[in-house]
Amino acid sequence: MTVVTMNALDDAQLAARVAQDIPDGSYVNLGIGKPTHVSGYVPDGREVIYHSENGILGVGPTPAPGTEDPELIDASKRYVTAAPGAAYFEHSDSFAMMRGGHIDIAVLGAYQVAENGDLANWATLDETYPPAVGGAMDLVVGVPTIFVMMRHVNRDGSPKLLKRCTYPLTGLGVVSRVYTDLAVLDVTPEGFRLVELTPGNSLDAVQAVTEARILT
Amino acid sequence: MTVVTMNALDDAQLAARVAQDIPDGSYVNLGIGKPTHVSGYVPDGREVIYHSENGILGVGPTPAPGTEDPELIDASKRYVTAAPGAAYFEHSDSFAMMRGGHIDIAVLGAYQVAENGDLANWATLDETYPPAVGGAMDLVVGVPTIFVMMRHVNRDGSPKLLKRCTYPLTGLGVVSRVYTDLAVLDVTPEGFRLVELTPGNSLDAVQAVTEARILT
Amino acid sequence: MDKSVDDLAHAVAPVTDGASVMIGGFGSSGIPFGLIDALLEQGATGLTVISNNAGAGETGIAKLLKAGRVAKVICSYPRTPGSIWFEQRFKAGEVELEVVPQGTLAERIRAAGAGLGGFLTPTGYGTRLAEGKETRVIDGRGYVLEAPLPADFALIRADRGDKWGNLNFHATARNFNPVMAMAATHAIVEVRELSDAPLDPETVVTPGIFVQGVVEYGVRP
Amino acid sequence: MDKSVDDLAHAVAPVTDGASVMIGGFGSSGIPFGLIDALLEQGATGLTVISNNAGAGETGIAKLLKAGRVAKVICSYPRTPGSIWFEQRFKAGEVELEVVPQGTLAERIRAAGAGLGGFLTPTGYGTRLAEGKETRVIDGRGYVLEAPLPADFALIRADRGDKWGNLNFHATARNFNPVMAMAATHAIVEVRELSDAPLDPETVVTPGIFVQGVVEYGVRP
Repeated sequence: MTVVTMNALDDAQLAARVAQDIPDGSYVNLGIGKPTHVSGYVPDGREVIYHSENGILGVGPTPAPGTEDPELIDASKRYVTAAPGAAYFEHSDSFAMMRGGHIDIAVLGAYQVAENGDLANWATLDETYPPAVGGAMDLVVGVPTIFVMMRHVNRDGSPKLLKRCTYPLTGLGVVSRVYTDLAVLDVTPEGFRLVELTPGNSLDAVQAVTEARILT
Repeated sequence: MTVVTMNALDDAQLAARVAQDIPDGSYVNLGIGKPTHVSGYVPDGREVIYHSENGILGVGPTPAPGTEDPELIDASKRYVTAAPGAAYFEHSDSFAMMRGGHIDIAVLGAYQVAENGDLANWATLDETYPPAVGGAMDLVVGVPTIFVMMRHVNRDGSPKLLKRCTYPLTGLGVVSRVYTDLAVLDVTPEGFRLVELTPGNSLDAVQAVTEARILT
Repeated sequence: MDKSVDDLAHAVAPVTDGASVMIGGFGSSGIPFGLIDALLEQGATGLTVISNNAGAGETGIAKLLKAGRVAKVICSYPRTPGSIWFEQRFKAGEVELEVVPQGTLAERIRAAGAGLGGFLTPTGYGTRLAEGKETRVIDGRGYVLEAPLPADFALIRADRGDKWGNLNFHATARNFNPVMAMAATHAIVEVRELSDAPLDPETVVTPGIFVQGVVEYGVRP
Repeated sequence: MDKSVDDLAHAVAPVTDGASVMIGGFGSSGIPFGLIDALLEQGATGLTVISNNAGAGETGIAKLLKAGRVAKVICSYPRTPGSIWFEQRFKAGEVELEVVPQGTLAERIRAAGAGLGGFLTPTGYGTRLAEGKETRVIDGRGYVLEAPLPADFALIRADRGDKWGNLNFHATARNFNPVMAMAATHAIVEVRELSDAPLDPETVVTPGIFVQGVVEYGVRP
């Protein structure tokens, strides 16, 4: 693989980019890791209501130091607050929201995304490591719009946008759009279609680090 | 059929008789009609918690005139009160209590009971009349002890304790014990077994108005 | 986020002819009388009504039946004392009836709201209400496979609500209202009081995510 | 009716070797640390633990794992940061693991409490977690048939309770606690405060019918 230097968004820039695509009034679930940062970049004038699988709708900002409530946390186990209009509920209700199609958008991290929309984000091929699925499989079947937010390639340079996933699947044909540090791509019936390149990158350079074909 | 005069309990006496068999600390559902009177006859020193399918556990006595709350009713649509320790909940939770085996005893009316424990209490053979099942089928599958409380015979003298039910079934093999104005009978693997006769009645006389055989 | 609607007429405006409409309530408790009256005024017809009962007297669902707006009723207990309009329409063959055991009705509605494809229940096994349905025996116990029951609209009665659509209820007026809000594409709520302040998140019974419109209708039945 | 128990030791006394034990909590919230410590002291072993996580650090479920009391874990996410005792026992082959998608775990537990024989969920269809399970396609969508998951015991953490066993919770400490109370034959609850007066029936989250024992344990995590 040829090493090409490209313009890559940092995590904050990537979070801000994703936040642009979340409409006013949306119910949104943010996955563990990078996606949790999206809530910090909602454009002015929009109200977005965040769902956390552990039983809160209306997750508010991080509490001021010293005001943390140990029983008020999000799915990443971080201390949070309750926004105005929040509600608490138990787990079967929380997953009814997810599986029942009530949440508009979920933003998830991923190991791999395939051009048919398959997502792999819960297990690797390392069998000695205990698998852990959490709520990812429920989210992807129930939420109509799944945004994936991830680095375009692995640390070793191998591609994460594939023809077919090689890791165990989280869901089949579930991804709507992928936001990477290098580009934004829609999943279409024909495969990945370019939405935009991170300014300064060429399509050829991005294609070179993408296993699947990028349509334009 | 020979007309025999027998000693028959009135509704209040029958309700009091059933109440004797409800242990302290039981969770009990009382069906519409005669069974609703059982709550008035709980022996002193026992606390029985009444469940009503429309979303209350801890149904209390009838409110004093003028204090009725139009949104606090029981399954018979009568005004009730909330006893100390009561809880309100929605319908799927209410039926989880019934179907999930959490209620100890249900007292139901019946058209027919068969010696194999089959119960018919929701529809007759009159097809012009709209059928109405309510919560009876959920109760009989979920509550481990089903008491039936009814007249021993129909108004025309025909028997209600049968070899096999002729009306559409509510549940199969679900009845534990039958309390009638004439006798109390257990449903056993062998059939109806006499528990007691209303004082003054002979077994022969009661058997004469019972289609199924009464074991002793 | 502001889900409040100015009046009952605007709240029911989206209901179309032929729609399936869940209506909360049990007996006289928790019935959205204001929304039903507004729906009658609005004129939608050919409706499938999903409710526990089929109306009584001359109010609520009975009014819709009397006016000939109901093509089908799915309920557990259409024989409430005074359900004369249902009986009349039923005997005349003018309204179709599907009787569902009450717990199965609640669970089918919840299953629709919760995104499930169906469930196995012991309720009704071996009875006429299981005829034609798939059954199976597990560990010696019989079960009936029941399908989810969704609806286009739900008419809901609550006690207090806020502009996010969060609701709580009064006493036994909860009944079918919370599950119906979950299962309908468009849940419309009449509340006794629309609170300016958000409801306490600990006391919310129906989170606003299940509600599409909320209108203040002060009258208590 | 008085379900209050004098102390944690009496509350967990009925737990037997080889029992299945549900343990409420998600992350650090809503975990019954007091009851877990009492169970460790009590000595029951060969347990099947059903919980969302598999413990972290040296507290809660991790303590039971460290002490070798756990034969099997059924959970959705055993890989919490700091879940060193689970990892150690797992890699040594000393503990069996069943991973269940989180929503399926909650729903299987609820199904057990609600007397259902199973349900069809789209979750996990086509994935490794559906291998060996019955599936079907309805209207073009794939579903997995999942079985109810009951337990002999549940260890529950609540905020306030009364002697009838009614409970409410604080913030996100509800999580799995209410469904686990429903699904266990014997649900044991530690409450921050055991109220002398009955809880307000409108604010009860878990009705007392699902609770067999309640013990005051003032400590908040």
